[in-house]
Formats: sequence, structure tokens, C-alpha cells
Amino acid sequence: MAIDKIGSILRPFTALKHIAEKPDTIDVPRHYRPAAERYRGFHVNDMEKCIGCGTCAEICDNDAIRMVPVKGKEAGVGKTPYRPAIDYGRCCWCALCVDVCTTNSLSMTREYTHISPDTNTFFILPDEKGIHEKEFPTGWHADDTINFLDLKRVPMEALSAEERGDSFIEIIKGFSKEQARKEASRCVSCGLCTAACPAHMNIPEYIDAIWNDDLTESGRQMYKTNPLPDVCGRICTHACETACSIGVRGEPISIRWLKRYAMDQIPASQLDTLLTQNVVKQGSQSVAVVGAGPAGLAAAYYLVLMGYRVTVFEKHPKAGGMMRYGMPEYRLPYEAIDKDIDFILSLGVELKTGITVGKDLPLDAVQKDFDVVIMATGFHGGRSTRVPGTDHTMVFQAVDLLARITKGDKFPVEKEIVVIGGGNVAMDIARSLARLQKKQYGEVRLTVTCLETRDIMPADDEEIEEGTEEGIVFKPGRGPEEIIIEDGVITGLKTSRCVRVFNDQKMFAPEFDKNDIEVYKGAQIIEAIGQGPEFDVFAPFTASLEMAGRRIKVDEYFQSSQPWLFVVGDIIKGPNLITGVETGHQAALGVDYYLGKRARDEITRIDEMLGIALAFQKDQVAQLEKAPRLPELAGLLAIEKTNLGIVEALLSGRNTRIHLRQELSRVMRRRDYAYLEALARIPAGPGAVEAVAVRAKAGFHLYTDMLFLTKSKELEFAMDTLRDHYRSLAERFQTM
Amino acid sequence: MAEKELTQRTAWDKVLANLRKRSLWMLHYCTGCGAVELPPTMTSRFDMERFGIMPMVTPRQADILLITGYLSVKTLKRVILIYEQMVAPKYVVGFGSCTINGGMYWNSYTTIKALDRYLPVEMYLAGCMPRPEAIISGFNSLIDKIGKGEANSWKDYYENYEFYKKNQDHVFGDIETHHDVPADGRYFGILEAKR
Amino acid sequence: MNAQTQAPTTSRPPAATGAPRMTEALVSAITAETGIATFRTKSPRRIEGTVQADALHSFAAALRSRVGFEHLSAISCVDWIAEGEFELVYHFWSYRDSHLVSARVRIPREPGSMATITDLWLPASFFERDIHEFYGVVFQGNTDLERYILSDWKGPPPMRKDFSSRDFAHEHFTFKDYEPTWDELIDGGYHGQKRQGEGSDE
Amino acid sequence: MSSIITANDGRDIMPGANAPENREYNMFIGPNHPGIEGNFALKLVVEGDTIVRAKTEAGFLHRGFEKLMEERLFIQNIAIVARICVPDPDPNEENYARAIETIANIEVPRRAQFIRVLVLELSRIGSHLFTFGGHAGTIGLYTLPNWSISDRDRVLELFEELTGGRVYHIYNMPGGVRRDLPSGFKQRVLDVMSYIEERLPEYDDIFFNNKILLNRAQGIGVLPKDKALEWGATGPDLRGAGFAHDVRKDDPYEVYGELEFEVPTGEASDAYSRLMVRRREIEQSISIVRQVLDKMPEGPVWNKQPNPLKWRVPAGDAYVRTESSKGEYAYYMVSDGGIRPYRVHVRGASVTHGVHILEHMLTGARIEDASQIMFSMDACPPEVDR
Amino acid sequence: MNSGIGLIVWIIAYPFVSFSLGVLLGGYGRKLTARIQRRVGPSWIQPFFDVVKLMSKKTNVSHGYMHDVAMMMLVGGTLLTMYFVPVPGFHYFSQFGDYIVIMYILLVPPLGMALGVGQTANPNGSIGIARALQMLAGYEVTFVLTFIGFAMKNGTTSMYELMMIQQSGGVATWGLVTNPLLGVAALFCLQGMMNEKPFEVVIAPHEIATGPMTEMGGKYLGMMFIQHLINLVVELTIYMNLFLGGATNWFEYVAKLFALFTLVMSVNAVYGRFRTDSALRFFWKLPLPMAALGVILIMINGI
Repeated sequence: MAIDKIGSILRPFTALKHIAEKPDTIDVPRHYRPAAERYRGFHVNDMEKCIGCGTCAEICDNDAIRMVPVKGKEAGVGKTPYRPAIDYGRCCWCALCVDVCTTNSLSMTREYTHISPDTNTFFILPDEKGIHEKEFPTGWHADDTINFLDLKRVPMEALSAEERGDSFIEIIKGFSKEQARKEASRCVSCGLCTAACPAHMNIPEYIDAIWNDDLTESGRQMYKTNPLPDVCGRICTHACETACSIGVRGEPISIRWLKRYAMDQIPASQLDTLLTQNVVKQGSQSVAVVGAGPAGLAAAYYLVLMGYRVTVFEKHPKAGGMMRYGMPEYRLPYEAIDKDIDFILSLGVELKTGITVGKDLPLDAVQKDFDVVIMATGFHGGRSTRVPGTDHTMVFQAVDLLARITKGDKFPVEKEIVVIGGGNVAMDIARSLARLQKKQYGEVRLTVTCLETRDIMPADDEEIEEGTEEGIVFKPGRGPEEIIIEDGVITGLKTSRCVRVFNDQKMFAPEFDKNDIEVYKGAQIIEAIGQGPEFDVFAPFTASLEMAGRRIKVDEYFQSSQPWLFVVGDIIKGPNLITGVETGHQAALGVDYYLGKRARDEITRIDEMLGIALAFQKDQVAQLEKAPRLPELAGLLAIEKTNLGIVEALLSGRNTRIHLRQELSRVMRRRDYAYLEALARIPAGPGAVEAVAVRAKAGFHLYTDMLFLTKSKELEFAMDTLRDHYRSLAERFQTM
Repeated sequence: MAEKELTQRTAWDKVLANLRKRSLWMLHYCTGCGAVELPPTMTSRFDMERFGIMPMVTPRQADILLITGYLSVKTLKRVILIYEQMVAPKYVVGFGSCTINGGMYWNSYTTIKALDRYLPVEMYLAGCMPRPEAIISGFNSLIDKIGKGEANSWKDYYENYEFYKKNQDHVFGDIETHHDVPADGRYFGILEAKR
Repeated sequence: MNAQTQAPTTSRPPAATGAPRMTEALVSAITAETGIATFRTKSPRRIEGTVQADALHSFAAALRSRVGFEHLSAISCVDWIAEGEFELVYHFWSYRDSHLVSARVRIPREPGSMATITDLWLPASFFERDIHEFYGVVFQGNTDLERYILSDWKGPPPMRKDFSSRDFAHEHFTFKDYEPTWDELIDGGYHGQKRQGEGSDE
Repeated sequence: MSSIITANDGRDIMPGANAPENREYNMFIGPNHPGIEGNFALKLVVEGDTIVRAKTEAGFLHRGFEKLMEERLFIQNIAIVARICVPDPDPNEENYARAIETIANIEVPRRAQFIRVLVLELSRIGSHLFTFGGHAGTIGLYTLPNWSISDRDRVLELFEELTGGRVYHIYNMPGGVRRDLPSGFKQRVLDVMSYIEERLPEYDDIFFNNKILLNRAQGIGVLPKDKALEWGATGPDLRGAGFAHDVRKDDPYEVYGELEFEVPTGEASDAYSRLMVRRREIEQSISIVRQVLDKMPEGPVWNKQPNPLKWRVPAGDAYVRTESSKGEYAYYMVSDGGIRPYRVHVRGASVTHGVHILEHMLTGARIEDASQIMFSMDACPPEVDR
Repeated sequence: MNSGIGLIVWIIAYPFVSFSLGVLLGGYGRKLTARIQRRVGPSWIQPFFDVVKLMSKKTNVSHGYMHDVAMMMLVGGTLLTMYFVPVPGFHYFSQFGDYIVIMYILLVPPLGMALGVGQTANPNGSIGIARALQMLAGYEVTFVLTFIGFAMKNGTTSMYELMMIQQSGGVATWGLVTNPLLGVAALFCLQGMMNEKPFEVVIAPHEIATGPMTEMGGKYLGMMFIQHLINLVVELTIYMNLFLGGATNWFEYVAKLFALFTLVMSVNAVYGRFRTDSALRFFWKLPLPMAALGVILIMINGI
């Protein structure tokens, strides 16, 4: 016992053996100790790979990442000049930004030491070289298997080739709610799509609304810049999807199908009630729109919202233009067109069909009756290849045939057909004819040939693939030589191999190899190599209009050299649905400036903010009107009404144009929360004083932001006044 | 001012500075979560006593005040009391993101966001929290600075006391610190030099 | 679907059998007897239900003495501002049967008053003081509601939903205004692009 | 003019003390005091060497986590929860992830569940080693902290390799874990486990069987079983009083139900008994880690969740409990179906140990034992403050 | 060296010599502890840097002139003791004062410290001083008893003579060998006198925040450090002179000093600190009976 006790007293002395041992100490900093392979050290960013989508800034929980425009980085489709700058006075090295990076450009090195007395050195703009420009191996980096982003699309269900082969039923089935929400959930709301979209639609907003299952809001967002969402949801050329940041590493979001899904869920009868568009009481000024195509209808829609009397002239029996007469039904069912158009007409747009301006009604007559004329006549003349034989009766123009299909006109469909052209119109006519062949003969014998090789064919890939499935034979890279006519009957098309389509200056200058000749059998030839404008409608003003090259010269609001004449749509920008919508929207604004005799001051990016301010002020007045008459609130209602007036005055003439700029959209999306949450927190009825106090603070922040954003002196003054008001109000209620 | 002082250093100052830099005691006060990396730094694995740095218990004994991360307003009050009790020359080291611009508590209602508004900071270490290696590198650069006679941020507290006091009052209301800071400044010959 | 979602997974631990059934039975017996509460089994080992505010004390006492819920795990408070109510959730754990009972009590937000259970569970005093500090709920009968964590705090109870920490921070503290070292790389300079919202109190 | 007093804000805490007719005087321990675990303060009224009354003061580390969480996205919170308890951060991540999984009915891949257990147990080992260092420090035996904290560094190195961060791992994600094990990691874990196992006898020699420790720790800070239950003690502090409750056993989560381990208890209910419970828990944790590495199946480690920027957790609530190294660690989460949690209540293990129980236990103790009692409870101030 | 110019030079130089020795010992002690703790540890002359640093600080805090006087007492008392303790080549003063004088002077520094700390009005400091006095009560009686026994045996109280007696027969005549009970008891007391663990209750950072040093900063703390370093040498030398046969030359002196200090520091590194009451109980339970027994044995032998 005693020995044991003494032993236990001496036991601690075993520790003395460590005197002889090598110490456990690591000799830092003399010897650099590398961090682990996954270490989350300082950031590096591949400046070239980075597209400046700002998703890292979105996910950063510390507001440590700011997007700054870097010199020499250009904005473009799917990229911005912005790059993330990281504030190490905020960063917590959680690496969420790395995991969420859409391009994998952002990663972390294994460097971990930065010491400085100067806080400015803790705010860095990471590039490939790292914070101290020293070589350090990569640490934490994005992992493709464990990724926050959903890189795969939700597959869209479509009719199979057998099902669709002989009918004009719409091919695309559309998303179910679950599919749509899943697809919508993939979006990171970077806004690159908005920048790329010709109409600058509020895409992140309406996708977000779909995710929140708030389709009304989704529709409302779409109608802000596009009155034809049903149509666009089906046949838009979706520049947005090309720009999509998710598309860098994976498949872009199916923005078009999401739009279609949202609009399909909103019945036509509800459009006017759901979309609480405030139609201004009609004034006396009138506008004529010539052509009821996308551009014309868009112009009509926004003009009628602004209070103009709008009359639309259309030569065809029904409105819709190319949407109706140039699109096969299997891509764009007539119900969708009717839904959009009927809504626009229901707002008070007068439609006069069957009147061809320039033929039935000269343009000068129109000019007399209306203050402004908007020409939106589109591309209705098909171009010809002008090879020998094109004057044969069995040689057709694609656009003419498509219109005849729509109208239900009868025309001969031969057993063997050759289509010349590689664009989407060629696909449309080819696939339409294939359906007719299948119906009539039970089989498809149709050849499509075009100058471009398969990889540079302008038609959408999916169109070509689907066409192949339907039995169409593609012969790309061939130039038509002549149409072989035997005994007055077409037997085929002789082609030669096209060596190249464009010359070194990227100009259209095809070269052919005349030795490589092939003949495609066919009794009927369709030309689908493009369409052109018909300028006869401008008579008698054709001569007095200034031209820019082969197009009419217009300014940024599509006003021609004749101030009363605006020209929009395909004639100006070439054939594209969504571009047409945008030109119509812009022209409506130009008309408003012209007729309202307002200066065309620069459209500042404050527009969006003013929209919020308007909502805020309206709400403020509404709440105060409901509030009980409390002594603390005395006189406030009058002041708020004045403030509402100020904002309305600032907004007049602006609120139809919503042009989101990249930086603004990000600023907005981050700051929005504060305002909107402040609004949401307000209880109705009781607690009015608290409500006012809460709002006062929200108002202060709102106008602070706007004050910063504005560049106009006039606005600045107004913002300052409003901001001061809310500051003092907040101070009065001691929330500040 | 700092440059002038640097050129006026005598040989004795230089010798003294080079001896002084070999012994730095930091206050053993865990103001924030960054303090969890201090025990490894103090103990065998990284052993900062190699550089003559030791944890010390009371403000009077300490040379370095480590602000290990965020400072709640409640702690800031104690930290200011402590700082004023420390015997000059004294050095504040900002430790991690939170001391620079609020760090991950940037939207917290109880933590201050920028330490240099309340105390003069000698240097900052990046990290959330900095690794022991980084801490040791940081101490080494502080040692270098002291050796070169450049670590004079503490004088700033006396020279610009109005600035610091104003900011301190902004978060506390009026704070009573038991210390007549201007008098200390005169004692150190900092304020006379200014007058 | 993603391949990962079809990965082999196990569900949460299976429900204990035997004694817990008895627990459930007892809890429902209490509720039936007193008529002051409704309870249901939410998931294995978790029973939740609603109790009237004035009946909580007697319910808790019964729970403790008759069913053996010896351990008060926590009292949580939720501010349902839209409904103008605070929800107090009392979490009791039974060591004997390994079951958690979460009893919800709704009290009006104003004046926010509740009877204490510190006489039954000492740990309640921490949670009640905490809720008092962060929500402003007064616990009748608790003598130790002095400020503890927020002893220097002058603002409103911070956990209430109508208090925004972010706004408070922006108004009361000043953020760093950087002069980046890479300013020349930026189009228009950093300060030309600076985002608003920081340092707005000065 | 005394620094320790002025480091407190000088408010008169206990009426009656310091009066001339009274032999009692106020004494502050902390917030700046080496005998305090973290940034915390004890206000004591002392008569001679005996503490007559004791009150804790917390809030020095208050950051308003519960509020911050309400203002951040679900995904963003995974980065901040770990900061609630610094020495043992993983129960926070575990609780946060599991609360969401419970509300949203998310299944966690089996491999991820094993990895989580591995992380939790490694964290427990690290935390206990840290506590040993602190406890030994209170009796002035600085050799042990030097050893145990540098041995803990081996565990931190494992964490660094696995999660990319030494102290804050940000590794548990709702739906699984953030990365799979790196190659060769299992072997390195086993090596470190053997290393720590080899070191434990040396700790015994110098610390656990040290006569001075026995002299000082036995019989102080007695928390009898009935009091422990009454005052709401959990974890090692409750087990040290001889009551074998362990959340891992009684309310099993992840794959603890399939693992074999003992729940060590002590009988004497004093500081030494609690210390020994922790020491034996390290052995159990090592055994759990070995079992986990042995049984861990192959497979995915993360069940993909929606885009974090848009992620909504369905409305509902959940109360989840984890056995942290300090005791029962629970989160109560309420979601209203939004993109941010509506309410997260953090119930740290130390809200009982570090506050009321400590106050009760200090009363009547001697001041030289104050900090030892605090360390023997292993109270973690940031858990109290949040 | 014990007369004339040499003496004056020695008197002037001795504090520096002894301080340098203290620095080396202190550095060695810290290095040794570090190696036991498996780390590298500080520089060998780290205490020197510490003292220079402390003395160069701008001390703006004073707790009144009594505080300053107390600091003088602290360092002065230690220096005075130093002169009376014989070391190789210097035992001039030991002829004027035997060990009883040393015992008295040794009490001056603690009293000075008590006085100074009293001025700071810090409860931790006061507790520290109270503990210091309690510890004094613990080890002083025993230490005096061991000395009495030793003196009785050898018939002198002069430390120099005791030293000479021990040196007469090599290791066999060392006090520790001839009177092991007394020697071991005194070893415990030495640990207590030097304030090393397990008797480090005065400083006890985790309990009373370094006790007497709590309020000391800058030059005051520097003085305490100087005192501490010289005190190391003095106390070790006293024990060495009494039980390890002193030293005949400086090489032997330094070697014995370091060897003895190694023992002290090893114990310091592997044990924690006692509670004050346990420490007292320990002193009264083990060393005191040992010393008493030793004295009784000597008395019996003497009879």
C-alpha cells in the first residue's frame, strides 16, 4: 500500500522523459506548413472564365462580395463586365460562393496568411494570381458531383414522331406544375437573361414567381415588357437561354417553356382581372398601327395603356401577322395567338382587318386621320433563288404556302418535294408539307437542302432533329444550280457542293464546287431562303423617307425622318418575334414622347425604383386612410398625399418602360427584401403608429438608395426631400 | 509625425526596441470566438513562447491586446476599460474578419463593426478565425514592427482621443472609464508635443 | 430524377415500443381528464399538443408528477406577429420513457404575460428570463427577471419580429469605407460604383 | 484602481456586501480572468475564502444568432451556426441540418449519416481534450494543456483534411454532408485514434492519477443525482452524478442506434467524477469512430436539395436534440414555408450548467475552487449568450 | 576578495552577477518546463528580455508613494539577503550575520510586497498576500526547525561555518547525507519558499489572477521580476549552503545551483498546485514531523 502510494506520487515524473524527446512543436513560420488539400483559404477567380453573374454575391451570407465593373471586360451575351471583389472584413470562409459558382471560376487556394495594418488590403479583387501573387495550390474548389446547382434540365415531354407525323397538333406538351417548379428552382436569378432578351423581360422575377407558385405575379411580370407571352412561350428564339449562366456548365433553364407553363395556367377570361393594368382614360390623340403582327400589337398594347386611341389595320382576315400566317400550327396553336390578341383588343384597341394599307387605303389618307402612324408591315415577300426554272408554277415561296395552310387554301402537294433553305421557315414549311404528304400518301419523301453545312445551319437543332424523326432528308451544304424540268414537269433539283458561304469579311458570298453535282428528285420545289420587306406600302412617302442602306432610317424610338411615322418590327430589325415586340414597345414610348411633347431625357435606371416608390407611396396613403384618427398621425395623410403626387409626377411618361440594367437588377434584388419585408410587417388597422414608424424607416432606405442611383438633378432634389421626410418621421417615432 | 520619430531614433532606442520586441505579453482575454485558436498557439504544437510571447493575466501586465474577433457592445466597454489600464507602449491586434468590417456579424444588433473606430489598431490578421500559423506570422510581423520602431499606433489614442471618445459614446451613451486619458497623454509627452 | 435521391437511406430510428405507448396513453389520459389540452404523436418520441395558457401550470405539474417528465428541456418562444400572439413551446423530456412532449401555449402579444413554472422546474428560470429579455414576455411569479444577457441593451426586445437587426446595425454602427488598392482596375473607380446602404448613419 | 474590478463595469451587484459591519466583500472573476472559460463573469460575494453568494453574468459574447438566422437564407445559416459553440461546433451543424431534414422530410444517405457520426465523435474528442487542458490549467498543471491541446490539433488536422476548415467545418448540409471522405482518410483517422489512445495512459500518469488533482477535485463541486435532475443537468455532468442518460442512446439520431458504446457514469458526483466520465467518453468515442469507419457503406453523401437561393422549407416545426460534449444540445426550428427560418431557438447545453447549477454549486465553495468547478461543469459561455 | 578594493568591486558587481545568474536560471527553468511539455520554449535569457521590456515601459499608474517605498523594500530586502549568503569567494558579510539574521531579512521582501499590494486595493492582491503569509506559516517553522537541528548538531549558526563543516569530508559530510530527514523536509520548504508548484498558491493565475502582481505593471512588475530572479539564486544558495555543502568554486556553485533548480522545476512541471489549506496541512503533516523527528534524533544523539 505504502509502496503503491509512493509509486503513485512518483508516477507524474514519467513526464520527465520528454526532456530528451524532440519537441512536438512545428517550426512555423520559418517552415511553411501547407494546408490540407481542401483548405478554404483566400479566393482566386479566373477572370476570363468568370461571367460576372453575381451568384456568389447573392449567396454570401455576410454581404462580403461586391460586384465591381472591371476595365477591359465587356458586357455581352451571357456575360457582364462585373467581377466579384471580396471583403475579408466580412468573409467567413464558408466557401458557399465557390460551391454555387456557375462557371467554376471561383475557388480557394491553400494560402492562409494575410497580415496588414491597412484595412484596405483586406478588400481584394481576386484574380488567377491570388492575394499575394504567390503560387499556392488550389484548395477548396467546386465539386461536380456535389453541387448546389441543378445542371440538368427537366426534360420536356413531346409527342413522338409517330404521334405527330401526320397531324398539326402541338408537339410540346408543356410542364406540369411539379416539373415547372423544379425547373424554376434551378434559376439563380443572375439577370443575364434579362440583359440578353431583346425585350428585357423580367425573367428572374417571373421564374421566381413560378417557383413560388404565384402565377398571377408571374404573368404580371411578363406583361411589363411583353404583351404576347403566350406566343413567346412557344416560338421565341430564346436568346435568354443562350445567355443563361447555368448553361455555362450545364443545360440552361428552359425559360421559354416556363413562360408557356405560367401563361397556360392563366385562363384568358382572367387575364384582365389578374393583370391589374391601369388603363388610362382614353385621350383624344389617336395612333394608327399598320400591321397586326407582334410589333404592331405590342405598340398598340402599350399605347392603349398610355391612353391613346389606337386603330390597327391588317390585310389578312385575322390579326397576328407572321405569328398566325407564318407559323405552322403544330408549333403555335391558334388558341394561343387568339388569347394574347383578344386580351390586347379587349383593352380598347380597334382592329380593322382585310384592309391593305397602300392598296385599299393609301398611307396619306391614314396620316390625315391619325396623329401618328406606326408601320409594322413585316417581311411578307419571299426571296427567290433565281436559278433557272424558278418561274415554274410548281415552285412555291414558303411564306405564301404557310399562309395558305393557315387559311385552309387548297394547293397541290406532290409525292416528292424539295425544299431549299436552312432556316426555321424552311423547317416549318418542310415539316408542314411532310405532314400533308403523310396524310395524303402515307409516307414522307421530302428533301431539304441548303448552302450551310449542318453545323452552321441557322435552324434550331431540335427542329432539324425532329424533322429527321419525321422522315425528312437533309442535304446541307449544297447550292441549287437549276430546276430540272422535263416536259413542263419538274423532276428534280440539281445542286453543287457549296465550298463556303461567307467570305473572309463575313459577307454572304457563296462559292461552289461545280464538279460535285447531285440531283434531288422532286416534283415540287419550295424556296425558303428568306423574306424581305415590301416598301410599296409607304407610297406616296417612299421617296421622302431617309434610308440607311437598304432599311428605313429610324432613331432609337423608331421614329423615321417623317416625325409622324414610326417604323417597327421586321422591316427594321429583321424577322424575329421578340425583337418585334421590343421595337413596338419602344415605339410606343417614342410616340408618347412625340405626342406628349416631352423631352426624351435619358431613361435612367431609376425607373424600376420609382415603380417601387409609387407602390410604397400608394400603400402609405391607403394605410393612413384606414388608420384611426390619432393625434400622433395628424397631418401626415396630407403630407403623404403630396409625396404620392411627387412620385407620380416623376413617373409620368416613364412607367411603361421598364429597362432593367444589370447592376440595378442586382442592387434591387438585394435591397428589395428590406422594403418589401417592411411593407409585409405592417399590421392592418390597429398598431397604426407602429406601422407608420416601420414604414418611415423603409421609406428612408428606399429614398437613400434612389438618391444614390439617380444622376438627374431634378430627381435628386425630389429624392432628398422625400428622404428627409422619412428620416424625420422615423426619428419622431424613435425607430432610428 | 511617425516618420519624424523614426528618423530621430537614437542608437539606444534601437537597442531597446530590439530587446523589447523579444518579450511581448498578450492579455489573456477571450473577447470572441477567435480565442479558440489561441490555446493551440500557446501550447506545444505551435508554442508561441518561442518568440517571447506569453499570455498574461491582467491588463497592467500586458503589452498586446488581442481582439479575437467580434466585440459585442457589452464586451467593448470592458475592452476599453482594459485598454486604458494597460501600460504603454501597448498594441491592439485585430484578429479576423469581424474586427475589420463586422465579419459575419455585420447585421447583428450587438456587435461593433469596425474596431479602429474605438481603439487604435496596430495590425489585422485575416481569417475567420486565423490559423495558429497565421497568428504566429502576425506576431512576428508585430515583432518586426516594434524592432523598427514603427509600432506607434497607441499614441494615436492619446492624440485623437476626441475621435475615439465620440465613437465610444455613440455606442454606449456616456462612458465613465476612471482614466484621465488626456492626462496620460501629457504624461507620455504625446500631447505636449502637439501643443 | 437525380440518381442521388434514390440512394439507399435509412429512416429515422424506429419508435421505441412498450413504455412509450404507455406514455402516450398517460398523456392522453391527462388531457382527457382535464380537458385542457389536445395532444397527438407527431413522430417517434415526439408528442405535441396545445394547452390553454392558464392551464399550463397544472398540466405541467401533472405531467411531471404522474407521467415522469422530469426534465424541462427548453422553453421556446415564437412571435406570430401576424396573429398578434406569442407562442410558448414547453419541451418536456421523460427520462423514463424517452419521450418528448412539446406543449404549445398561445398568449396575446400585448401584454404578453404568462404564469411561471420555476416552482416546478428550476431550469425554467433561465428560459423564462431569456424570453423576457428577448420578447418582453412577463412571467408572473418569476422573481428573477432581471436583465442578464442584454444588460446593456437599450432597444426594444430584439427577437420580436418587428425589430430588424439589419436595420438597427445600419443605423447604429458604421461600416468600413474602403479605398481599394485595385481602384484603377475599376471602370469609373470603386467609389463610383459603391453600393449604398452602408455607413448611412453619419 | 483595481483592474479586475474595473474590467467589470462596476455595478454594485450584491447589496449589503462591502459594508463596514459586514465581513463580506465583492469579488469579480471575469470577464478578463484566466480562470474563466471564455468571456464570462462570476460575481461573487466572499467571506474569507468562502463564497457566500454567486451570480453569473453572461452576454459578453451575445451576437443575436437567433435573430441573425431569421434574417438569412436557410443555406446561409449553415455557415453561422457553427459559431454558437466554439470548442464543439459540430452539434450545431448537426442540429441545424437535422431540424430542416425533420421538417422537410429529407432523407439522408446512409453514408452521410455515418460521416456525420464520425464528425460528431471527432468533435467530441477534440472538445474533451480541450476541456482537460482547461481543467488542468485551473490547478496550475500546465503540462497537460500543452499535451492535450496539441493532441487535439491532430483531430483538427483531420477536420481540416475532411472539411477544409480547422475549427469551423461548415460541413453538414441539410440532406447530407458537403464532400465525401478524401482518399486514404480512413487510415489517417485510425492513426490519430491510436495515437490518442496511446497518449491517454500518459494523461493518467500526470493528470488523472495525480495526487494533487485527487486532492483538489475530489469532494468539490458535488452535484448529487437528485439535485442534478432537479436543476436540469445533462450530459457528462448528469452522468457524473451516476445517472446514465445519453441522447445518443435514449433519443438516437443518425446511426447511433446501430453502434455499440457504453455510457460511462460516475458515482461520486464531484468534479473528479465528471472529469473521469469525460475521460472515459474519449475511449468510447474512439471505439465509435472505429466502428463507423468499419461499417461505413459506399454511396452518395448528399441528397440533392433545391437551388439554395430559392430553397423553401415547408411550414412546420421540429425539436431536435444532440448529445454534445457538454450535454443535451437542442434546436427548436419553426418554418413558415419561407426562404428563411421563421424561428430557431438554440438550447445550449450550458444554459443550465453555466448559469443556475454553477451559481448553486459555487455557493459555499472556496474561491480557489471556483474556476475548477466551472471547468468541471464544462460550461461554454457562447452557448449561453448565443 | 573579502577586503579592500576587491571587496568594493565585489559589492558593486555582486547584484549584477546574481541577477545574471537569476536570468540564466529563470530561462533554464522555463526551457526545462517547455521541454517537459514537449515544446521548444523561450530563449535561454528570456527573463532578461522580460525585465528590459518591463523597465522600459511608460508606467503612468502609481498607487501612492507608499507603493513605491514598498517596491524598494521588496528589492532592497532581497539584495540585502543576497549579501549575507556566502558564495564561493564572497563571504564577507556572513561574518556579521549568521543564519538568524538571514531569517529576519528574508521576511522583509514579503512584507514589502504586502505593503505595496495593500496600496492597490485589489481583492486578488490582498488574497494573494494573505496566502503568502499563510504559506510562510506553513514552511517557515519547518525550515527554522531544520536549521536549528542542523545548527545544534554542528554547534554554530553561521552559515559560512556550516558550509565549511560540510565541505570537510566531501559528499559524506553534506547535510543532506548526514541529516536526510532535515534535508528532505527543507527541500519541501524550499519548494514552498520559491513559490513553485505544488505550493504556488500566491500567484495562482486561475484563482486569484496572479495575486500580488495583479495591479503591477511596467516598472513595478519589472522590479518584482528582478526581485524574483535574484531571489531564485538566494534561496537556492541558502539550501545549497545548508544541505548540499555549499560550493568551493564557481563552477561547482553554478552546477549545484542548476541541479537543484532542475529538481524544483521538475516537481513544478508535473504537479498542480495545492489549495492553501491543503498546502498547510501538507506542511504540517509531512515536513514538520520529519524535521521534528530529525531534531529529536540529533538531540538524542547529542545526549
